[in-house]
Amino acid sequence: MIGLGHYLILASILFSIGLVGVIRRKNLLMLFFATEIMLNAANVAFAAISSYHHDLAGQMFAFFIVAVAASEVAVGLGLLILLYKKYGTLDLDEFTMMKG
Amino acid sequence: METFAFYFLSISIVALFAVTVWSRNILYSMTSLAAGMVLISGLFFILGADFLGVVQLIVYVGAVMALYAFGMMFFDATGVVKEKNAPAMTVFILGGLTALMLVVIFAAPSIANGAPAFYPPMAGANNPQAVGLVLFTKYLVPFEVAAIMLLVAMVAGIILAGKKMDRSLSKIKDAELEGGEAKDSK
Amino acid sequence: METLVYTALFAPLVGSLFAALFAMSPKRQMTGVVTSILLFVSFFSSAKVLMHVVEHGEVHIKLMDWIVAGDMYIPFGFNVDAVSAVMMTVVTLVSMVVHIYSNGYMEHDRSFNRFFSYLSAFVFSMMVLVMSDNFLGLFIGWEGVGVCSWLLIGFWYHKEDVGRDVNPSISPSWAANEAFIMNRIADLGMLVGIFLIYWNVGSLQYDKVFEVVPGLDHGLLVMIGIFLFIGAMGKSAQFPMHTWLADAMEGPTPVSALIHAATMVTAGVYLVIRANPLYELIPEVSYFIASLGTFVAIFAASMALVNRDLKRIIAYSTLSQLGYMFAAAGLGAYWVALFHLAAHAFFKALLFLGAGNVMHAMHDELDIFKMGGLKKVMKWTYIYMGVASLALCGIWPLAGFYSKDTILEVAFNEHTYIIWFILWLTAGMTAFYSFRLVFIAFWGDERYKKLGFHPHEVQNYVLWGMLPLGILAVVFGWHKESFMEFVTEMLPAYEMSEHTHHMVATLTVATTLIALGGILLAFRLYSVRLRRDEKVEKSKIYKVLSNQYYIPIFYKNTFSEPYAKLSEIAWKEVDMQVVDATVDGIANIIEESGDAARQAQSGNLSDYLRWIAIGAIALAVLALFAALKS
Amino acid sequence: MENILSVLVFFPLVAAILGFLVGKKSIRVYGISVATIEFLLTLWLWFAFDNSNGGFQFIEYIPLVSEFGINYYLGVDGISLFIVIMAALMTLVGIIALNVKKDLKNMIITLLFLEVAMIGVFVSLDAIVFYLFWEFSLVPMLYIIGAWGGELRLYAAIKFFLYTFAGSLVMLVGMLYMAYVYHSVSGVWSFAITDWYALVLPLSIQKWLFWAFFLGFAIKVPMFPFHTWLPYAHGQAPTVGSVILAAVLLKMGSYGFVRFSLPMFPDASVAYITPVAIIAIIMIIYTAMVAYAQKDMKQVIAYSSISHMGVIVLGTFAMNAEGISGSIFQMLSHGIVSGALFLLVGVIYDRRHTKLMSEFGGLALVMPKYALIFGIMMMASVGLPLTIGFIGEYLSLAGFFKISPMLTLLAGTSIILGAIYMLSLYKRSFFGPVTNEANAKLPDLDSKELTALVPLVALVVWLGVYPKPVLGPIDNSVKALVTFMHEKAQTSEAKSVIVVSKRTKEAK
Amino acid sequence: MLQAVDISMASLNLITLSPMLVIVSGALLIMIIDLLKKDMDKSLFVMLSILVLFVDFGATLSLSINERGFFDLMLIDGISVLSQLLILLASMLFIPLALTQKRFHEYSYPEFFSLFLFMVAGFQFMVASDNLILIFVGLETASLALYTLIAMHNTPGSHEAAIKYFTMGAMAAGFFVMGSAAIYAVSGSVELFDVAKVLQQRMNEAGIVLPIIGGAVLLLVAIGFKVSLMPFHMWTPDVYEGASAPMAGYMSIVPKIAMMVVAVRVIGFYIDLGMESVRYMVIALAIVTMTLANIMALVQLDVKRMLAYSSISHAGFVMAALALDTTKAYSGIFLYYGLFLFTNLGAFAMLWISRHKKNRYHSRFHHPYEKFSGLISTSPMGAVIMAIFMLSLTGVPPFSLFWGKMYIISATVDAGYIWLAIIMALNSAIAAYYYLKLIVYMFLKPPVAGIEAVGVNSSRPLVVIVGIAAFVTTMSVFFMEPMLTYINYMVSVSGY
Repeated sequence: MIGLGHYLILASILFSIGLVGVIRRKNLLMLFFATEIMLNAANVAFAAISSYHHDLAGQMFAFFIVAVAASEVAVGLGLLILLYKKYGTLDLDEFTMMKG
Repeated sequence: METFAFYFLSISIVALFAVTVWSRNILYSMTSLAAGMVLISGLFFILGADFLGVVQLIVYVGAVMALYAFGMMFFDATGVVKEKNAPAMTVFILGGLTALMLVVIFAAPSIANGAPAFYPPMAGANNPQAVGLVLFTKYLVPFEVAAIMLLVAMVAGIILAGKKMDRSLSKIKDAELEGGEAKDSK
Repeated sequence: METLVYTALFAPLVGSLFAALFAMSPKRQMTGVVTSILLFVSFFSSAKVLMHVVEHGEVHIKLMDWIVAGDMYIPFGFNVDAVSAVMMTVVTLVSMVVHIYSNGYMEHDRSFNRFFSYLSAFVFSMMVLVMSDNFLGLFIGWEGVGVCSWLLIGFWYHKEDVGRDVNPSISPSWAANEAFIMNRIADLGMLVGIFLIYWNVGSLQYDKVFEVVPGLDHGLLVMIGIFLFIGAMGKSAQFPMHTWLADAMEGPTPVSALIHAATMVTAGVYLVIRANPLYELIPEVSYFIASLGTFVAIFAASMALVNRDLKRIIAYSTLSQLGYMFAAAGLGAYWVALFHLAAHAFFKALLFLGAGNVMHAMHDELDIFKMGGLKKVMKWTYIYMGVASLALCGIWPLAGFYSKDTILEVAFNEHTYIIWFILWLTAGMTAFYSFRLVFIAFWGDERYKKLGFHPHEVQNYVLWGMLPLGILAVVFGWHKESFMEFVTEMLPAYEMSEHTHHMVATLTVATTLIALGGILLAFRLYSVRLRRDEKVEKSKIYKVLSNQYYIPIFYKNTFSEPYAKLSEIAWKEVDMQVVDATVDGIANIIEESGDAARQAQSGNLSDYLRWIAIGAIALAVLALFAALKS
Repeated sequence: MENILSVLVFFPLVAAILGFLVGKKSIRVYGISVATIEFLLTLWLWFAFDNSNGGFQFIEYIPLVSEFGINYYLGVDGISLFIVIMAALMTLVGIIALNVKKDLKNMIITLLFLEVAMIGVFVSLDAIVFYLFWEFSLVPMLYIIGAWGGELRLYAAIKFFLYTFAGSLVMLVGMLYMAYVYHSVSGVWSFAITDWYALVLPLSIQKWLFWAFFLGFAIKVPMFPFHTWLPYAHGQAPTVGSVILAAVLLKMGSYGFVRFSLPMFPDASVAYITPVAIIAIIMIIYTAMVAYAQKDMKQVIAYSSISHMGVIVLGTFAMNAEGISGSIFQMLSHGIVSGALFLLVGVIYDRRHTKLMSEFGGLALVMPKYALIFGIMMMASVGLPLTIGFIGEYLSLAGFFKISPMLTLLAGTSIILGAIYMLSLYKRSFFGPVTNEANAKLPDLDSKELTALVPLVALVVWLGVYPKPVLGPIDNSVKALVTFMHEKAQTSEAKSVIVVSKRTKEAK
Repeated sequence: MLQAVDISMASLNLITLSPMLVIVSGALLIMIIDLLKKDMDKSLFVMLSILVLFVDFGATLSLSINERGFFDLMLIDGISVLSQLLILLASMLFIPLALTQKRFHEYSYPEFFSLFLFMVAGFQFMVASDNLILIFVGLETASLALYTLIAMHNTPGSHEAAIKYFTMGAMAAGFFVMGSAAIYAVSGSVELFDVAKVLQQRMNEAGIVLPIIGGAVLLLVAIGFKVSLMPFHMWTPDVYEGASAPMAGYMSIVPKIAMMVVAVRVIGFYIDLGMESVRYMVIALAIVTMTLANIMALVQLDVKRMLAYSSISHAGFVMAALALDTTKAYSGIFLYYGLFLFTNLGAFAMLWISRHKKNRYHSRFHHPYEKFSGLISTSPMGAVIMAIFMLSLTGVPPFSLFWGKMYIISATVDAGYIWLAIIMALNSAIAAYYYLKLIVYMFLKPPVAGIEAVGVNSSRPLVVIVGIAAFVTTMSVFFMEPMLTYINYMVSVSGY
């Protein structure tokens, strides 16, 4: 029998994968993929909890997370386009002017 | 059945997302991400969150991935991406520890039992109905805020990707600006 | 009566301030005259006060409150009793003479006005010292005379520092500082004594203190006695704080006469006399005082034996005579000490003033070996110095005979034969070096001629001015009995035992004999010409004596130089390298760690993201530990 | 004029702000006028002051943040009265003697701001208002040192600021804790010092509060080993900066001990007499030695300040009326004397642009008036009787003698060591022949400098001869303070150490 | 069939939404105006925004306290009103800074103003709810707008800043939702008041502590990111440097206030649960933040970057108060931010006034210290005002932040954390150094040769804003009393 725990562990693993991606990726586009994974992990968790608790708030949350993710993509892509147009690269190693 | 579906889906999702994260090819990466998303919606269906599953499919696979694909084309990044990835060791340790942390948090035995349901699905309603009921009563405000957020995102996207950003007024001397545009307030 | 007392006290101050008005302008004879006249006024008043005290007993007046804090109540109060009246008279008399004398002596000095200002200020301080009715008032005068002494020793401050071999006093300003600092060391002792008195008696008024003193713990009294005496040692230049006195001879000679012979240096003796009710109670300290005095007497005399410096010889003799006074005071014969103090003031001042005449004539040359035969050109000076030296040697019927002889009798009477013997021996030495000086300078061949000096006698009014001292040096001793009667109203009378009475004649003869012996020896050696003995001059003892037992060098090596070095270390090594460096070090560590921490802010987004993960994990670990602990 | 204290505080403030509008040419006259009026007002304060009253007078009380117990609460007693007068006087003297060419206007305005802070510190009876002025005083001083200072002026200014700032922040924590304790006992918030006086604290709390306040005060005083900012500050500051720093700002620290530490923590103060006294003695002896090693005239006086402050601290911790009165009197005396000495060094620095003693020699020949005034101040500094310097030093030492004769003996070396470095300074600079050609033609003091210095000389002599008008009110207040401490003390040790003078007892 | 849902309008308490409604309508109005008529002057939008904000301010002020509205979603308690007022105040001060002498890219968009108003609305939602969903959505709305506003400055720095901020924000959002998931998992609710109720009952269950604390850890990451606590602060200096000065100033205040309110709600309830470990975490974060940020600020070459680190340090300082969980501490937070608002915005506005389009003094920085060298002689009033801000940030009385610092330290002392108070005090002393450094440059160093006027970007509105800020900073002592009374009332009435 699959319990809530299973789903939550899956969510944890997905989140970690996303995190790994965020940490390791240097290409901003691919990095954004990883952030989507992180949000999706939360979605899984919420959906599972919601289902096991018979409570809709989790689904609500997941729903809004989806909305947020979509908005983020819009803004993020806008930014990426801006960057690409200006600098012709999306490698974040190139964006290290400000430091210290 | 459910067990099988769960394991199948989760293993697939993990694998796909791993590809997303590790692949050097942006196309593979994106495709596996999209596939993963689709499979996640499968999980939602299993969990009885039909509406969420649909939203996931439409928004993620439909909109988000389309956007990404569009972006990808724009960036002309179909091929292999060269990046100096962070040292594997660091990534592994950090990723592992985070996973451990999360698992410890979420795998606690007491999580599964005992929490009361504050907004149980209405008797007799199917999932979309139930969701709709809650969403348009209790969560109407966030819903509207989300609408604003999407509006913001849209405006932001338009502005950021817009042509007007090509020329930066913040960098051009005012004297040079005088000719082209009307005088700013002063 | 009050008016007289105040006149006596403030006339010198007025004179000083008057002269100070012109301190920075060129010489004005007026300052000298005015101060001298005011000194005469002061003397006159003092004498009248003395009369009054003789007739009506002591006068006690209060001018105003000075320090009032907590239970501390210190007024400017003045108490003129027999002792202070005598001191006042002696001080003003000698001062007056010195003032008159200085008019001539400082004639050509461009700081003429300033000199008189200082000199009168000194007299004022000395008057405060002797007239005050409490210990702190005494301390005012005590420090005041110290400052005036500093000013006057360093009067010719423009002179450069030179090596010890050229001038053992290095320079007037050096000598002045030495004197001041040395005195300060002693003053600390005195202050501690005053504190002890205050916290145990609750008052610093003499009358209250001496009223309470008999009831106090003996150990405490010993402490008070010792600390007060430390103060006295400094002012009266007792061993081991004696070095400054010889160096103080750098000051103008009238200063040496007034301050470093007649008045200030006797302040220590005055203190012991003043505090006699205290010292009566602590015979062991008194005995120590007597022993130290005796030691200083012979110690100083020994250095005088070989010195070639006209003023230093007299300075050592002063030191030696101070030793006599302390011996007397320590043995309980306070009035004798006071008597000797007064007599000494007269003849020693005379001696110094005579020496001043010689210096004046010899253009400030002090080496007696370069003089000789001066009696022909400076007859009156010769006579004055001769009389003063005879008085110093204790030859009948001059003043020194009476006073010094009495001290020897006291020493004998107290059965302290060693003290007596040493003092007796010292009397011989005194006679020798005094007349060595007289014979070398005034007799024999005229060596100065070869050196191109043209000595001449000083102005007549100066010589006249010295006359009172000359007369007193002769006749003062004749009034011993009346003096004793007068002062023993205030001081404990000293009774000789039967045995001593029998021995008086013998003792007198013994003393006179050894004095005469000394004079004869000097006569034999130096009366015809300067006879120098290579062997003696190269002997170790001679060297030790002429180098003042190497004490100044010892002080330099043990105190002043290490102190300077230690100070340097304290500044450069400790303050800069340790204390300040620690402060700066902390600041630097902070700044450097800032630089180090800044490295984390690499500018690379990837690193930033990683830091978030690290932070999350660290927080989790922290939370885990915290949760486990609680 | 019931609210004269407010006038005293705000008059210079308003004057400073108006000063911006005054033309550059007339600014000196403006500054002198303002400082004179302020000084006269302080004298008026003294006139109106009731000498027989040992408590606070001219009290003003306006709630500022009543929610949190912060009130505009002013008052003076004998302890603070004369420091206020001195602060006004030294500002006046400083402005008169001012000899900066650059930005004179800014300098004068800054000095007026500084005057606000200085007077504010000494008249405030609310801890937060006190702290406000205390901290604010740093700012003008920072500017004075930094803008008109010597070569290392920035380093010196920053060091001065940060050091004192750090110390006073810890003190602030102490104050806040004090207020907290007051709140938990009485139920209302109050930062009023008089309220805090009434609070009897357990010894354990007293002890740590004592050290918290101590740190703030000790750095300001400055006590060893927190003193190293001072030589830099003095060494680099312009003359007027040094004058005010030495004369008034340092006094804030020692005043703090009297105003806060003693009456609030009598038991802790008594318990820590020995360590504090040892620090004070280190200050006295060690800094006197360091002063002796200095090559620069100003540094000698700077270090001598530390040494003298050691005596002040010692006197404060004598716990009897003699010592505390003495230490307060010594604050005044040190203020006037060291202020004057710094002015004097400034005089020679203006002429020769160096302060190294080796550059001088024989100045007494060239500048006799200068040498005379310097000599008088030097003698006052080494504590010659009949000058102002003696009374405070004597009383402080006498007071502490009651606590420990041995330590007093050690501390008493100050009169010897002080003479050593001061006389050697005087000898090196003023005595001997004129060796340096540059010194041969130096002009003597001019009328401006004399105007600044002669009143100080007069004061030095007057208060040395007749201190009663000043010492009397001080003593009255101190007696009240000591009696209060005695009654408040809990431990038997403190009861026995804090000595109420007999006359106070009799009066009862 | 489902029965109709019947809800009375009165129970919705729609008034609680009025402030947000006002501002959203305002934003839309601006967009509509832009649609209808192009090329309107930016001053129009500035004034409109101010008006909107003003009406919003009034609406917020007229809210009655301690009401819930809209299915208990909206929470109008004292701190929500208080923080909204602060946010609006800061926004009103911020907006006129658009009226510069020089022209900058972002102000050429009318959308800038509507985005700005949307952002404010987002923040208002964030603070006016204890529902994690609404908080999250509000937060993201505001954040997304903010990223855009930063990028719209359109300089390489601002692009880099936006992307850094955005990416990290996305990651932090992940942490936020995971944290919420953890809370939801143990309590079955995403509404903090329900959560608290449930958890009170469940506290004794074995193993429950782990997810609770875990949730706290995850949420703290997100909170820490937004209020820039170490080590989640890494974006702050870069973003502040890259963004325009007023935006940087704004970011140092408003998002932090908003998130601080969320933190008050979240952490407050944790501490109420008796989770001492959460308290320790917060204290540890606070100490690390204030100390490290301080020492890093010491070595900065650019004033703006220094101010960035300084605002991190201030955040750490305030965060320490959060751990105390006393009314006084919470009041302290708002008092502090209320005062910090004027001072810091004033300081950044001063930087803005001195902004050149080209970097004249340093290849990278717009505001290196050298730029202000000798300002007292070239622009005395500017130097004095900047010095007032710096002294206030240092905590020198009588300038405003002193009172805030004092109050918070006092709260710390009262709560028994004397050691923490001393750390805070010493940190203020360290901080004094870098503020002083600017003062030293302005007052004590000679002007750099060939310097041109520093106040190139100055205009009357900017001067007025700076004047207001300086006035408040200087005269703060006089309105401490009403301010403190009000804040205390508002905080205590909210039950904190």
